[in-house]
Amino acid sequence: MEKIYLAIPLAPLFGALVAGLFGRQIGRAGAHWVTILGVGISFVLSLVVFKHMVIDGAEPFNGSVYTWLVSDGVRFEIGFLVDRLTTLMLLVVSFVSLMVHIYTIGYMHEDPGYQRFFSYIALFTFSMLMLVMSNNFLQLFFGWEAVGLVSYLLIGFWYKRPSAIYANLKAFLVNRVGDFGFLLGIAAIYMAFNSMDYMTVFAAAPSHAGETIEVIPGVEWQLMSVICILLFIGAMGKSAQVPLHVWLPDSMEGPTPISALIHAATMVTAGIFMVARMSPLFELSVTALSVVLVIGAITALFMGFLGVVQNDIKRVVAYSTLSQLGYMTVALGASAYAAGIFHLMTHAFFKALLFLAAGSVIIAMHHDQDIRNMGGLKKYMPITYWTSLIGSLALIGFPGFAGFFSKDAIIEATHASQIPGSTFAYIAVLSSVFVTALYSFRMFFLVFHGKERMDEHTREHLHETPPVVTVPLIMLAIPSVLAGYVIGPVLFGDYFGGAIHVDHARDVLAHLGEHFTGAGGFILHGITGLPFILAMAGLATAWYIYIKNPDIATTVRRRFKGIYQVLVNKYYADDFNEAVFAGGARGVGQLLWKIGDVLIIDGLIVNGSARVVGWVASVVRHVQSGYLYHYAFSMIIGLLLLLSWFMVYQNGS
Amino acid sequence: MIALSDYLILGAILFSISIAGIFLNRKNVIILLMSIELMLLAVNMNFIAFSYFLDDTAGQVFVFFILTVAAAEAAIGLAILVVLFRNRQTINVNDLDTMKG
Amino acid sequence: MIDTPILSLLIWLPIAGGMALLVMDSLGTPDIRPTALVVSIITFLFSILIYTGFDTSTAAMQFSEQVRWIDAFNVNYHLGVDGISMPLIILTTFTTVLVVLAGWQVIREKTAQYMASFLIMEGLMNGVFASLDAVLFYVFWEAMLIPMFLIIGIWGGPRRVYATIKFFLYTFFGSVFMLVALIYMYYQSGSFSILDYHALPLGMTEQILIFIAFLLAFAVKVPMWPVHTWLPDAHVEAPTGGSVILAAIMLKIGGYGFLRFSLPITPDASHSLDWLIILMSLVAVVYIGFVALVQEDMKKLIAYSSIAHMGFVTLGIFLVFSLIDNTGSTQGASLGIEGGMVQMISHGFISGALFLCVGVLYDRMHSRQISDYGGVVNTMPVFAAFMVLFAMANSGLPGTSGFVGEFMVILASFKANLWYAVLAATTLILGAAYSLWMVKRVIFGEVVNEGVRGLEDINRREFVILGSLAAAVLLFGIWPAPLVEVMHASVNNLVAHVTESKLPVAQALLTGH
Amino acid sequence: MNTIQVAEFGLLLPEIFVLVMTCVVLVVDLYLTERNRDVTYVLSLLTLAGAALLTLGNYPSGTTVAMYGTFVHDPMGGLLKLFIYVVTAGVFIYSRSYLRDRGLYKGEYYVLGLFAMLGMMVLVSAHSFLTIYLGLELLSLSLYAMVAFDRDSPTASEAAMKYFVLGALASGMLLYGISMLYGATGSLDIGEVGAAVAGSEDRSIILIFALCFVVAGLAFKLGAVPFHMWIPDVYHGAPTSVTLFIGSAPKIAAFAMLMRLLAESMGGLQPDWQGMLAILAVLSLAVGNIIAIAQTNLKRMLAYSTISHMGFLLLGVLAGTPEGYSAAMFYAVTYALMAIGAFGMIILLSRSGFEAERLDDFRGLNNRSPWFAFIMLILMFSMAGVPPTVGFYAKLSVLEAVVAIDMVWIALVAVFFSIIGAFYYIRVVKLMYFDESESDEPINVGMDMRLAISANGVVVLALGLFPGALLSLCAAAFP
Amino acid sequence: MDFERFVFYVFAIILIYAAGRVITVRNPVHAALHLVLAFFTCAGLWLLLEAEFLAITLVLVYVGAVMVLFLFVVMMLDINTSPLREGFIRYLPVGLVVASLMLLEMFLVVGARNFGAQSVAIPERHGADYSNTRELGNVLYTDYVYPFEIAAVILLVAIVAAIALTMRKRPETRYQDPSRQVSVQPEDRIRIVKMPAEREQS
Repeated sequence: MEKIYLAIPLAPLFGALVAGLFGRQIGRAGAHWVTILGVGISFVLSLVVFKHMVIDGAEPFNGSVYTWLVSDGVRFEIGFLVDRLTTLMLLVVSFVSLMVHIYTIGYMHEDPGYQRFFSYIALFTFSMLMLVMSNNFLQLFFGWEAVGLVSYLLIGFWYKRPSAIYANLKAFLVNRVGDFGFLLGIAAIYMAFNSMDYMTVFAAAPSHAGETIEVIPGVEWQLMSVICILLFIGAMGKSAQVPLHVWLPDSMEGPTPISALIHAATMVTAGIFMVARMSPLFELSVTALSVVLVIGAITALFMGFLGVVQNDIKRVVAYSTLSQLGYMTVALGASAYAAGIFHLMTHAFFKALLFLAAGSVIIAMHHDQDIRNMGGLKKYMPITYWTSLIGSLALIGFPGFAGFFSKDAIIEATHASQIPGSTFAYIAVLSSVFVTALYSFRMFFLVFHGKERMDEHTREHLHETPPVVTVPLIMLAIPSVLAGYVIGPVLFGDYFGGAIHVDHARDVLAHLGEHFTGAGGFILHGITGLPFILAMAGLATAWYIYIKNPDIATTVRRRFKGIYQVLVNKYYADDFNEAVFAGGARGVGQLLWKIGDVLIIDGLIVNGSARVVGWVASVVRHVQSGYLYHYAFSMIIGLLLLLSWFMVYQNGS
Repeated sequence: MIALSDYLILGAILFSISIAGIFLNRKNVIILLMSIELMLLAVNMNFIAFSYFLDDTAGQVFVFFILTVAAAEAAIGLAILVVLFRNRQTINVNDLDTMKG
Repeated sequence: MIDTPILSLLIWLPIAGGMALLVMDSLGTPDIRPTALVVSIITFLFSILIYTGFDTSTAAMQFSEQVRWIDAFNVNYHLGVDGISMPLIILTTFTTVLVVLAGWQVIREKTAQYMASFLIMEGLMNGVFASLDAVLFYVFWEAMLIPMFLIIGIWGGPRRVYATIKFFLYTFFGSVFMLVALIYMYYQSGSFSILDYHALPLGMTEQILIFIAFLLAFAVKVPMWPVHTWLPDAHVEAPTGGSVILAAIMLKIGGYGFLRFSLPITPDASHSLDWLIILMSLVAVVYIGFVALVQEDMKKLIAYSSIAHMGFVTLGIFLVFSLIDNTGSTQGASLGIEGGMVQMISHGFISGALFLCVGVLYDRMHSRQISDYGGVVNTMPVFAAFMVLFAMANSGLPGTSGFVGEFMVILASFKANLWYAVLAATTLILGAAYSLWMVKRVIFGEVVNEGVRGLEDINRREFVILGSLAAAVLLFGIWPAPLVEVMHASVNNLVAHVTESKLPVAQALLTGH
Repeated sequence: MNTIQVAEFGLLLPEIFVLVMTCVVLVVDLYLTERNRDVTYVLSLLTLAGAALLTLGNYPSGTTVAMYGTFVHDPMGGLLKLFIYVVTAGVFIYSRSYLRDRGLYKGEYYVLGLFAMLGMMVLVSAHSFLTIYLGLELLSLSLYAMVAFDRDSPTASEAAMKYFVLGALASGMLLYGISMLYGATGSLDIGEVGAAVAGSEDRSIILIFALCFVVAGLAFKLGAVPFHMWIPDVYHGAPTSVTLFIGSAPKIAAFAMLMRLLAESMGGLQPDWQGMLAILAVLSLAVGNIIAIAQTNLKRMLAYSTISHMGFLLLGVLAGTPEGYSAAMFYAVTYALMAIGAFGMIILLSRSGFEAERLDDFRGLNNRSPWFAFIMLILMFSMAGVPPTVGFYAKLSVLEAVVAIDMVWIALVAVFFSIIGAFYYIRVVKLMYFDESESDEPINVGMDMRLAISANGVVVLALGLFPGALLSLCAAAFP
Repeated sequence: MDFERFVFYVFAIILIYAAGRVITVRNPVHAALHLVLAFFTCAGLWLLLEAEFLAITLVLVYVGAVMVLFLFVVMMLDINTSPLREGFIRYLPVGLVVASLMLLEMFLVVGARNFGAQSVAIPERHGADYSNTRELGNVLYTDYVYPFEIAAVILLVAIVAAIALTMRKRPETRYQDPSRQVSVQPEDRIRIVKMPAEREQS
């Protein structure tokens, strides 16, 4: 098995290296074949692992590949921890990645950077697999940053676009703010446990639960809270939680397959995965969980609002991603880690589906992404239409679709949770259900129904995208419908086993599981529940505003101009960051440079002292007047002073 | 009788006068040379006085050599003075300031 | 053990080679560059031997050579390496090969003098790292200034004279006080042997004064805030090769000095003044990070980033005492010191590579202003790939060597004090910000002007240079163990040494040790 | 009254030989025409070589006092004499082309030079105040005349006048001091005075009084602040070939005088003169280094640098230990080597009708002649005290001596000012290497000059790499 | 006050007066003459100290040779004396202060406390048969033979230097060259011109 574990990440890496370094030699087809092959192998092997782990019920694997370094008796290893959580992630990642690879053949087929693109996404797959398979914090951070790097490269894939290279820099930097916390979290773990290994740390964690750390003199904080909050800051960056969410909408500057793969299905969920992985630590700090819960709730609700006013098709999906990530985070905060991971999985499928469908629309629209220019595409693009509908229904949590199960579970779990902030979170996620339905179907209706608002030229060329695009759509639509039905074992059964640790008192899923009677029952329960009503209300509102009575949209917009402005400007978060952080940093930099370095250190001290010496020299040299009597006088005075000094000294001593 | 200190004080006075001369004289190099002769005279006075009071000829011998050297010195000094005058047409100390700083 | 005097060879072979170049040039040899390259490569190959022959199990000096040199002062020609100095020597020989290559076409005037300067410098720098006698060390240390002074002054940019004089005087300023300290210890111990100094008992006041003298010398060299302002000037004006050597090796000598002199000789003073070093290091990381952000000149930006990165070196080295105070054990001290050392090696590769990248651009466009560039990737894709890689390494991306040292130091510093780590970790953000913002403005975007449109991608020679550096950066990023391994014994020995107070017991009690 | 043994004259053989040969040169020169003046030149060099052989042939292993206590034959004297020969030979070689270009190539230069050297020899072997005084005057009178040697130069005669007057004033002070010493101890013999001074229980005020005068006279000879005022003007005004001489060998002699007067005859007053020398040294370091920065004339700059170097030399002496004395001796010797090199470079670049004494004349020397630029670079770095040149070890040993007597502060002061000093030395290097030359004229000097100055530079470097032997020699002079 | 003391004071006063005049008079010739006076009185004082030989030497060498040389030069250079006094008054206070301070300190040391009659015994006078000159002569060529030879060299240097500095051949000066006169050959002076015999005019 170890060879298989090793092969899973290495196969895509091999593809990436070949496509990246020898892209010119192997040509375009060579590049996509080698990478697809690599990812395909990963997927197949993931299935093998799934069988081995889940069906055959093998014990989790935990082993080292090689020693990165040893210092001070602490071993920093590269190694794998393969348990059921990992197995699930492996499947999701390799499957979505494979779909995206195939889809890319169609989406990028005219792009000059074809080989480069394949190299990047294969590299991404490798990084993501390393991340989820890691058995230690070091490697976690490795994968963490590596996916960030690839994300950076891919957002800026079209490097000529100013907006793209702005977005990728922003994405990287905002992520770095998260990593700042994450790295400190790892450092804190090193401090407390002297180890990087998950199992060692988890085993030792309970014994450190009561420890405190002096943050500022006199202020003692719970060590575990500090560790968990720091780690969660990392998750906030990667999973785009408020206030580090600002990069994700901008990341849509990257090619659509990237949005699907990285910025919807996999990378952004790394934070969720990480927190789930760290559940033995988070369970030791209610404070940290509370923070997670509240941040998640805020993200879920307020990012949803923004989706309502967006006109760029990909941005709408991006905000929905943000909102859904908020859901997952809420689940984590409520200690319903399994629900979070479950939603992660279903979301991966349907959100990838939605992105790819959006991409399909974009191809058809000749890279026009403004939904105000679309409409009535249903008849031109049936496959895209139907798959989009499936995706949207899954997204809003329509009973029976994958999203329904995971989302309802989260809402229920939040409802059941007792930790501080859970009431707020519950209200937030409920409200968000309405908002989700509203923006999802707003987009859906504007794109596929109603008047055809595109120009003549575009209309003439409208047609369904080729199979290489539509096949992945169909392939993703299937799990978007079906993935939810595994809810029983995953959430309430013993699927995760020891991979996720929940404190018994807070085990809300166990609490829910007591009432669980199977997927059918869950659906029935859902139809009668508040979330369903809200979702339907949202759908209806969307239909009413955008299909039935399109004028109302402008009226509403005019009526609530203030709110609308705030939303259009994304709560001014970007402006704030640009002005305060970016501008502030530049300002501080200028200040320190011009005042600190140039004026004070260099000007005043270094050159200043040089100038003083030079000035003294130019003054003192005039003592050498050229006059003989002055010279003699100096000698005489010298003698006189020697005499006086030493005679006084002699008398004194 | 005259004490040693009397002679030494006389020497000191001569020494001081010559120093004042060197400092005060801002015009004529020759006066400078003469002041130096005075200074040597003061030294000689000391030596001879000590020689007498110590009853030791060494001091007198020293004076003998000082006189010899002083003569040689005067010769060279005056030769330089002559050269200087030929070049500059002046022996004014105030004018000897082409090099300074 | 090998019987050949390999360290002497590493010192004198390049020096002799440099002299030979000058002679050949005066005899009218048309092209001396191949000779220079051969000398540098042979030296590099020899230096590999000290790695392969290195015994990682001992902290003792290896490959030792000792010959009486100046009897009057009991000075010996005493060479030897341990795990602290050995990697630095290899870094030196490696970098020199690249520098010789980098100057291959660019330097058209006084080529022989240029190459000779670098070869002689190589020998002198090896001498600094290998010296176990304080006078020998000081001789190499100061002599190194002369070729560097000439390199910047002759082949440098428009403000080269200001820069090189500033460089010289700054460094000279730092080092003369060290000389007094060395002499003082000679007076105390009757020997100039560094190893004797390690065992020399010194009172607290003496230690403090000696420590400050060393600090002046090494802080200027590193350079630490606030004595860093020579570096941006020197880097900006120096020719590419000069910048590379300066950044890759000369700065390391400061860090090396702290490890070889300050810590073991004055452990108690280091203990009581470690706050100062740590403060200066953190200021370097944060303050300089901000300053780097606003630089308009690529070389200046990289120079400032060097200062910030070297802040990690000094931070890592001086964590040991806070660790003891905070946790009561030295656990983590080796991690910090080794982190600092890894950072030195890694910074050698990365900053060298970045300066070479800027050099590649400068050779083509004759401008270092960021605003003159934009969209370079369109015309120089291979170069752009390298540049992005090195910028990423500069911002500490895992998988590159730039990450390893910072990671180790941050881990260790968290143990010492949470806030050290917090401030140090800001480099994650700042480092990325200035590195990538520069990349964004230089590499990405539309082609901004005709100059950029006319750029040619790197040639084979440049590819070899950047490629070998990239390989090194990645290798040590993915697998730093071989590098760290050789340091263990020496660093553990050092940690054990510095934790033992040199003060008499009574005094130690009074000062709270 | 005892008589002098013939053997005692054997000890004086070098002096006698030099005197005889000088007279021979004087006479022979009368019969030479301008064209074959080289005979004088060669004879002078032969004199030096012969003196060196004689000195080596009877190299002192211990201290022997001869000539009724007026002469001493000891290792310090022997070694210093050897260096004086070497430096003087360098001076003679460097001067030849310079003198010839300016119509000054006359026998008197060499005769006076040899007399001056004889004066130095007397000085270094003096064992009586009388011989010290006479040696000093023999040296000084010759130098006064040499400064004025270029009779048609207004600056030279002005310099000679200043030198003469101030020199005479300094002699007067020295003599006054000696007279007081004589009065206090009743002897002119250095050994006897030394014993008397050491024997006097209380450091009597008379002795300190005398000491002040003696120190003033010595400080003048060395050029220590505030008795330094003559140095810039004399160095500047004198013909470069004479500056070369004044700036080099007499420093060695001055060191010897310092040793004889302070260390040997007034060793008992060491605490007192230590303080005086400390003041003078610090002042010299400060004034010399600072004013040198403002100079544009290289000769003047080197003059101020001399002042600062003498400050360093004083540090070694004031330590009052054998290590300190040998360090100061090493300093004096190596300084003389560096100084003739540096002034020699000026001569090298000068041509008929052109004095390369402005700093700007060194612009772009590296383009004109890389080798000579390199020599000058070595010399400048050596003066700045940068290894691997001999100047570094000079500073090192001196600093070691003061640190060893727990005067670390003065070592710090010294190194601080040497930073300032480094600035003007590297400015010369800057001019040579970084600036473009004003003329492309090739350097056209005789082979003897080329070889000598090359050897000079190489010796400065080689002594920097292997200073051990010379350091040991100097140490052996002060057992 | 005994006679000796009287003589001492008279001479001392004259000496100080003369020395003072040397540095204050306007005319260098007067200064030189005052210096001569100082030397004379000084010689007188030295006689009191039984240094007869040196007293005579002082008069002979100094007054007879050195001062004559001074006067010679002063007159030869023919210096305009009137503007040479400027600035004297202005610097007088400083000069006086410095000189008096110096004097004060010297008094403190050489005064009666250290060298008075109480501390240094006044020696007995030598008898009439004592010859100061012989005493000096005895030691000069024995104990001091080495310095004596050096002194000779110094004098030689002075000669060489003085000649080298001041002797110059003026092209306009006409002078005889005896060696040329002696070594002259008839051919240099007489040219025998062969002339053809004059042909008688026919």
